[in-house]
Amino acid sequence: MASMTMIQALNNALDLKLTDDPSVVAFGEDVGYFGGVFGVTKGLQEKHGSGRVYDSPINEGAIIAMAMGMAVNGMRPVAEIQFADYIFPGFDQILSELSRIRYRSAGQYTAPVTIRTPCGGGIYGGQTHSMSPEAFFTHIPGLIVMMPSNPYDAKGMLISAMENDDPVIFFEPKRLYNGPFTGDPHVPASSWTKHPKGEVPEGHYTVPIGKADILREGSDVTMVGYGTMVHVALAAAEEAGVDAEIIDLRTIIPYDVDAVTNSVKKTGRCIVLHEAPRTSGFGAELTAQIQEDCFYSLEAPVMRITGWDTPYPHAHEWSYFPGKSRVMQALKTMMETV
Amino acid sequence: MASMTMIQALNNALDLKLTDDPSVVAFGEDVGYFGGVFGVTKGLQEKHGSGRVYDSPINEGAIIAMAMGMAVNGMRPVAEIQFADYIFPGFDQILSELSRIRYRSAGQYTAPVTIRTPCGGGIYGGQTHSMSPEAFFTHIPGLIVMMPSNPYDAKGMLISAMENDDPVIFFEPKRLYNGPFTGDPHVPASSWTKHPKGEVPEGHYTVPIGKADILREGSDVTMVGYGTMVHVALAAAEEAGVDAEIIDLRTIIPYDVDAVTNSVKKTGRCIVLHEAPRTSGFGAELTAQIQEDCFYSLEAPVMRITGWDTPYPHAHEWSYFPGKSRVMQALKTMMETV
Amino acid sequence: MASSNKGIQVPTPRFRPGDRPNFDHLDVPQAGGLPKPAVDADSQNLKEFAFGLVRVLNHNHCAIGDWDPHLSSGMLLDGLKSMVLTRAYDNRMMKMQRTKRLSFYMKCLGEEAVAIAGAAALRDDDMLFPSYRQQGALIHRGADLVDMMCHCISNSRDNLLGRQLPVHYARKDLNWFSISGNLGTQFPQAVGWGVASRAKGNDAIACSWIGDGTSATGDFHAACTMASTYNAPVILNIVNNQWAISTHESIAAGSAESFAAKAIGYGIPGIRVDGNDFLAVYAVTKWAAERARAGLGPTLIETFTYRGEAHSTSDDPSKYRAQDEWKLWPLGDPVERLKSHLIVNGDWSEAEHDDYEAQCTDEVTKAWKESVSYGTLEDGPHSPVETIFEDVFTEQPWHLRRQRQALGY
Amino acid sequence: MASSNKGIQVPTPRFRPGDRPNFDHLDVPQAGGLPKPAVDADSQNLKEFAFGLVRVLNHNHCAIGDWDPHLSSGMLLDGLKSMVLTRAYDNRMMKMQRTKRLSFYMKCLGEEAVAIAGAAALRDDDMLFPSYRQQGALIHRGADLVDMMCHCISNSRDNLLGRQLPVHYARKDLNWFSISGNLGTQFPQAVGWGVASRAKGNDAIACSWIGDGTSATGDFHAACTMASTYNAPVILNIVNNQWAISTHESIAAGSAESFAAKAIGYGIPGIRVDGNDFLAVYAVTKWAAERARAGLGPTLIETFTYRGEAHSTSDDPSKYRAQDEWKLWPLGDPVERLKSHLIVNGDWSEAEHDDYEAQCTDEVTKAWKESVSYGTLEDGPHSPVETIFEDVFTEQPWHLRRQRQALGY
Ligand SMILES: Cc1ncc(C[n+]2csc(CCOP(=O)(O)OP(=O)(O)O)c2C)c(N)n1
Ligand SMILES: Cc1ncc(C[n+]2csc(CCOP(=O)(O)OP(=O)(O)O)c2C)c(N)n1
Ligand SMILES: [Mg+2]
Ligand SMILES: [Mg+2]
Repeated sequence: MASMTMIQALNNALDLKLTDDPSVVAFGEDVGYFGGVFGVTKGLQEKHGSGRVYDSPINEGAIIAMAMGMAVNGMRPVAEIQFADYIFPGFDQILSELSRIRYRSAGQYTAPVTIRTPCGGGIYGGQTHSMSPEAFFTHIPGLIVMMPSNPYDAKGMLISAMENDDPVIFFEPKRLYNGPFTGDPHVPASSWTKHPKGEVPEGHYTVPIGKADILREGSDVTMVGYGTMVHVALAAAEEAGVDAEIIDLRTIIPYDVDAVTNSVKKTGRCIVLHEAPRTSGFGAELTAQIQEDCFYSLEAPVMRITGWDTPYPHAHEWSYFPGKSRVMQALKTMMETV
Repeated sequence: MASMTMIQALNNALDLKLTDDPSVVAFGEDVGYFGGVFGVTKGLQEKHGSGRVYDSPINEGAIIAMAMGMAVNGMRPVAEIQFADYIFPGFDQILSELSRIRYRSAGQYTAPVTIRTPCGGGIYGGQTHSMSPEAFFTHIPGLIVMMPSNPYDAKGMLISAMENDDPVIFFEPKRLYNGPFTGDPHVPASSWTKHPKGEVPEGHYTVPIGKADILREGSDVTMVGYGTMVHVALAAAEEAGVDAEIIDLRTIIPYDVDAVTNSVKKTGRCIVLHEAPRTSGFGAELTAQIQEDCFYSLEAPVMRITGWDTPYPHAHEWSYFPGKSRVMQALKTMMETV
Repeated sequence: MASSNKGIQVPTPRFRPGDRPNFDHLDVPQAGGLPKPAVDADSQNLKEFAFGLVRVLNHNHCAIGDWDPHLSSGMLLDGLKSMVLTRAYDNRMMKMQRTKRLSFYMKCLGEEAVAIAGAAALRDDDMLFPSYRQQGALIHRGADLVDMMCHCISNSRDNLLGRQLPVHYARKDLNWFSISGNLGTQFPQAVGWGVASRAKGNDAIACSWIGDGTSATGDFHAACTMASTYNAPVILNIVNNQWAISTHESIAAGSAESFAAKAIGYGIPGIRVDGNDFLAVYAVTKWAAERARAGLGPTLIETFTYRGEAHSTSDDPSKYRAQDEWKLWPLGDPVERLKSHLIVNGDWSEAEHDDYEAQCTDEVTKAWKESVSYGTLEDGPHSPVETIFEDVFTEQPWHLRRQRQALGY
Repeated sequence: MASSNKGIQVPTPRFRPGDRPNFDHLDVPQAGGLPKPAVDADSQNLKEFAFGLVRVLNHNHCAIGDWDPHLSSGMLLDGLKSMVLTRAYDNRMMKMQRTKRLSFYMKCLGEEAVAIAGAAALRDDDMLFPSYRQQGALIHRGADLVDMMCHCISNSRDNLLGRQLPVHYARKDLNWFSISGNLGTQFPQAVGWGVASRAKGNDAIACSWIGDGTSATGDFHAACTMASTYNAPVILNIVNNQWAISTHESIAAGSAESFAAKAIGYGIPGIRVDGNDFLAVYAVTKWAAERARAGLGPTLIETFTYRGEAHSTSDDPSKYRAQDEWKLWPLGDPVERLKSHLIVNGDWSEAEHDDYEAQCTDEVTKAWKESVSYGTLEDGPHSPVETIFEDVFTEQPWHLRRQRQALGY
């Protein structure tokens, strides 16, 4: 065991697989010598060579198409998209090609590609360095979509992604790279050193795809989220003194429906949380499914705490981010609903 | 008044605006001399000249970027994307640019662009000529998203779209181009001639953005949909003998929440319908909002009737399409739920 | 380019319905006019090839010049036979589509040499990333016609389980990639495949084809950029058949002198070749393949040809182009040209050709009969319905299981 | 290109941290060596310009050759002053970012001539579609420094209401488009703007800039294709400053001889120009502008320059490139070169220059003081919070109204 930031944990996962499996390569913009703008691939080119870890031209569609072509030829590429906001020039290659190649070839061709990309706000990145676009990918049949919330999961999930035979879109909440974050920018930043999930085994392990983590058991209300928002939920429930059951989905597609359903049936109340805009965000899907599966247990409507339906504004970032006070207010409303 | 197919009605709307407004141009792949692969722009180049109605190279991103640049310079371009399945090479220009230009420039620049594109299955188009990708666009702040279900609306809505100052994604259900369709491929195709909404005024009129059409009043259950699915819903309710209230949203974003809420509060039951895959489809958003706004009126969970979470298969198109029998079965289950 | 100062300028084709086509403006150089560079020539010194036109067969049907690949009569005959068979296959399938036995079809009339000479110049383990108009290469690689037909009619033996539109073949056993309905996407994928091949220490290369219209896509630029950056072993073909559905090639070309000229901007060789000249296409492909295999990087080839028929069964070309264009096309018919060459060489005769054509028609008819015995799109049997939920993921997740059950399976 | 047969090949820069840069391999032609073609020259005859380097200022700081634009000393001084002011502005803003007064900043050190000479050669009603490194053009067009700063610190006077990251200026009053954080997207938009200008019968043209790295994007190909097809009045600049964050230009270039060479594939003029030579950039831009204005279509210009500083405040270039690269850069410093030219001409002196630099520092300091009096990012005041819900649509729909109310406004 070692104490690692999420960056180090991800780096470690990549290092491990690059060492283990000659078919793994990692590439993307500034991924090689520099080690990525957030340092996730730092030192890997030096260790594994420029034929394994390297820079790519600035063309996200090309990056994804290259990865797919390599995967079809037996490799397991891990492509980095520098910011999730910049994944859209590659959207067609993901939607029309990567997600469908197994299907349309009836299993003759498969594309075990992992696309890593930092997402989310909280670093004053403005509208083009803050998006959480996971919902788009959840509407594309054939993609696994994941988002870890801590170093331990990040490493285990990334290894699972790289070993899986389906394409994976792997979102990394950049605000969590260097420490947990409860959604209040005025509280001094904390570090992963003091967090139990900052303890990361050095060897190979996996966190299974499709399995949620119940971060806190509780009986008053179920809170379902992933990424940064689970930290916000934990802090808000704590501060509000609500006995919430908090579920970190980890895998968004296919998500752990049993964990969610069992919990909501138990608590009778549910709040879903994400940073992405509300309309047609993944919270809509969760809500729709929960009201279908748990209708007779629900004591109040499922509530969505999300980003607003606007671009992510720069100066008013903290009015956009669904932070602790908004979650606490929601908890209050939710618990008062009878 | 004249009897028009949806193709003729759309053509007529374009013709009218090209005549009225010198800032209107229409372009896209095969849009010029040929008049579009479905004939929506037929005759318009001959009438208005190749400087107003013309072909573009095959690059959907370029088409949208061009339209945006022209719009920023005071024009009102109408771009055709040949099939909605091919809109994704332009997704970045839509999401990162078109939808945000007003916002990010604080209103200095606006982009009154209309993007027309045929969507939906039912013509054995296989997985790349059958998609209904509207949900993706509903998750992008700043876009108006519309889908007509008949010639009368098609013309009035397209004129509204072209006269609106915000960018509009205008989906045309290709299966309805030449006649209404109730979802049963074995019933002989019917034509718009016999349909009341096939009667289209020849002059200028608009169907307002954001206003739903209640196609049928009823008290047993609310059925909410748009495009082809409203015809399926009508036929299914009829055949099942259920007194359904059927709402054609017409505008998907921003949709007519009052029409939906009032109806569901009245009926206590709701089925939402779309042809797109279920997971994170627009039905999820509708369901989430309905359970929030109408929780205490609901007698059963909101039900979603949708396409499956797979690519649109070619041979099994009619097992994929959420046709009349599936809707009738849903109505039965819904009405039996107490 | 002369121009007025107002209004949007849009290139127009010279001929539209009602016009009498005349291709005198086309500068068709003599066969044998261009030298053949060394396989390891520096791309900087190859620019002339992007503006010329490599041709081997002359007006007298003789092979001349540096680019003559000196193929054995056996190889030439194999090529001719594949072309004739492809044409017979196309004709049959088109006819069957007209009687609604398949939902859609696309012919390659006039472009047979592009795909077949290309495939003939490659090794069987070279990976092909085709568009929808290279069925000739699939036939040349030995695909069984019954298998091809079963795919096209989505019957119980369709190896794609009825999931794909007709003609979107996928054949891993023949190193033939899955054809996409989305134009151009396979071009940068081919580059990735090629790079992986080298990464693994293999010398198999990738070869892809797109149309003139498709050269405008972003994926074209993605492919050329990546191929140049990573010195990928790949052959990138632009099949310039003059039309993209109803859109003339000038819409994609703009004021460019050729499509091959785009190679110059990427620092890779760009070669324009007479696409109706089997020998020329073979020779240029072979040169590019040797170069790629030797680790010397990608080549962009423009095959200059003409789309003899409709774009697909969904359009009627008489609505947008002059009627006799193909007949007047100065580069002729690739089948006739190779046939004449073989006859001139004494290796073939009109009678043998007629016989062979008849044989192909029979073969195709027989294959059709067998194919429909396994089902048709209209009447089935198809693949089992529940297969629509398979292969979305390696394992079927809960939501797809629920959906399958909702459908009753 | 020599190459081994195994493994993925990736171009590498010549120098990395620890290396001593030596640019002897760069072929820097003499100033005045290239002729100046007529404005209506056929692009087919302009290919040499894509591989050459237009230079006007020689080693003795004199303007020579056909391309000398013969600018008045007043115009040259205006250009110099804009460059010096831009540098002072950049230095101040960088320093302020280091003390966290703004969240982010990007300098243009060493590239001032690219944007400023470009803007100087255009008319004020020509529309600029810049990337984030052309602030010099905004200053040259007369933007008030206080306004620029207010945007960068997202205060109550930020004309973008705090919505955009610093340096993403949008100024309709100055015909300056809204800068996007997404690389390259503005390139094809500029083409659309230009086409619309002609459609309306105007002769204002569009001018856009992207970086060497950004030339790899699909939008680059979109822009060039559309510009060629519709003969658009647009100037498309690739600012080759050798680096894209940590990525050397060779990753985007691959084996291409120049970025300007890409023009050839589109049949448009491609001109490579010494980007640190104010006169050369001016002359080439002017030539392209006259051509575009006359209805003769687009030009692709590669401005060959060097990024003197970090990519942005988020990176440290000493981590990925050799320390003295900029100092050893053979094309020098654009400010020094224009300054020396003016001094040689007798229109300027070291003392005047020093005075002017001091004056700029003062001006910038004063502007800063005034700007922060309207608020800062950290402490406000900012735009009213409820503005985050405005301008998403022309009218606020119900869902945004509800969200605004949920936030308490
Ligand atoms: C991304 C995308 N846009 C549009 C289409 C519709 N489409 C299918 S074929 C075609 C024309 C292609 O022309 P070209 O590339 O010249 O190929 P050819 O058919 O001549 O072989 C078009 C526009 C598509 N399939 N994919
Ligand atoms: C589509 C997209 N991909 C990636 C990025 C991240 N990014 C910002 S600047 C940059 C490098 C750009 O380099 P270049 O085009 O050479 O411009 P320069 O910074 O040198 O002026 C990158 C990769 C982005 N902003 N947009
Ligand atoms: Mg073509
Ligand atoms: Mg650069």
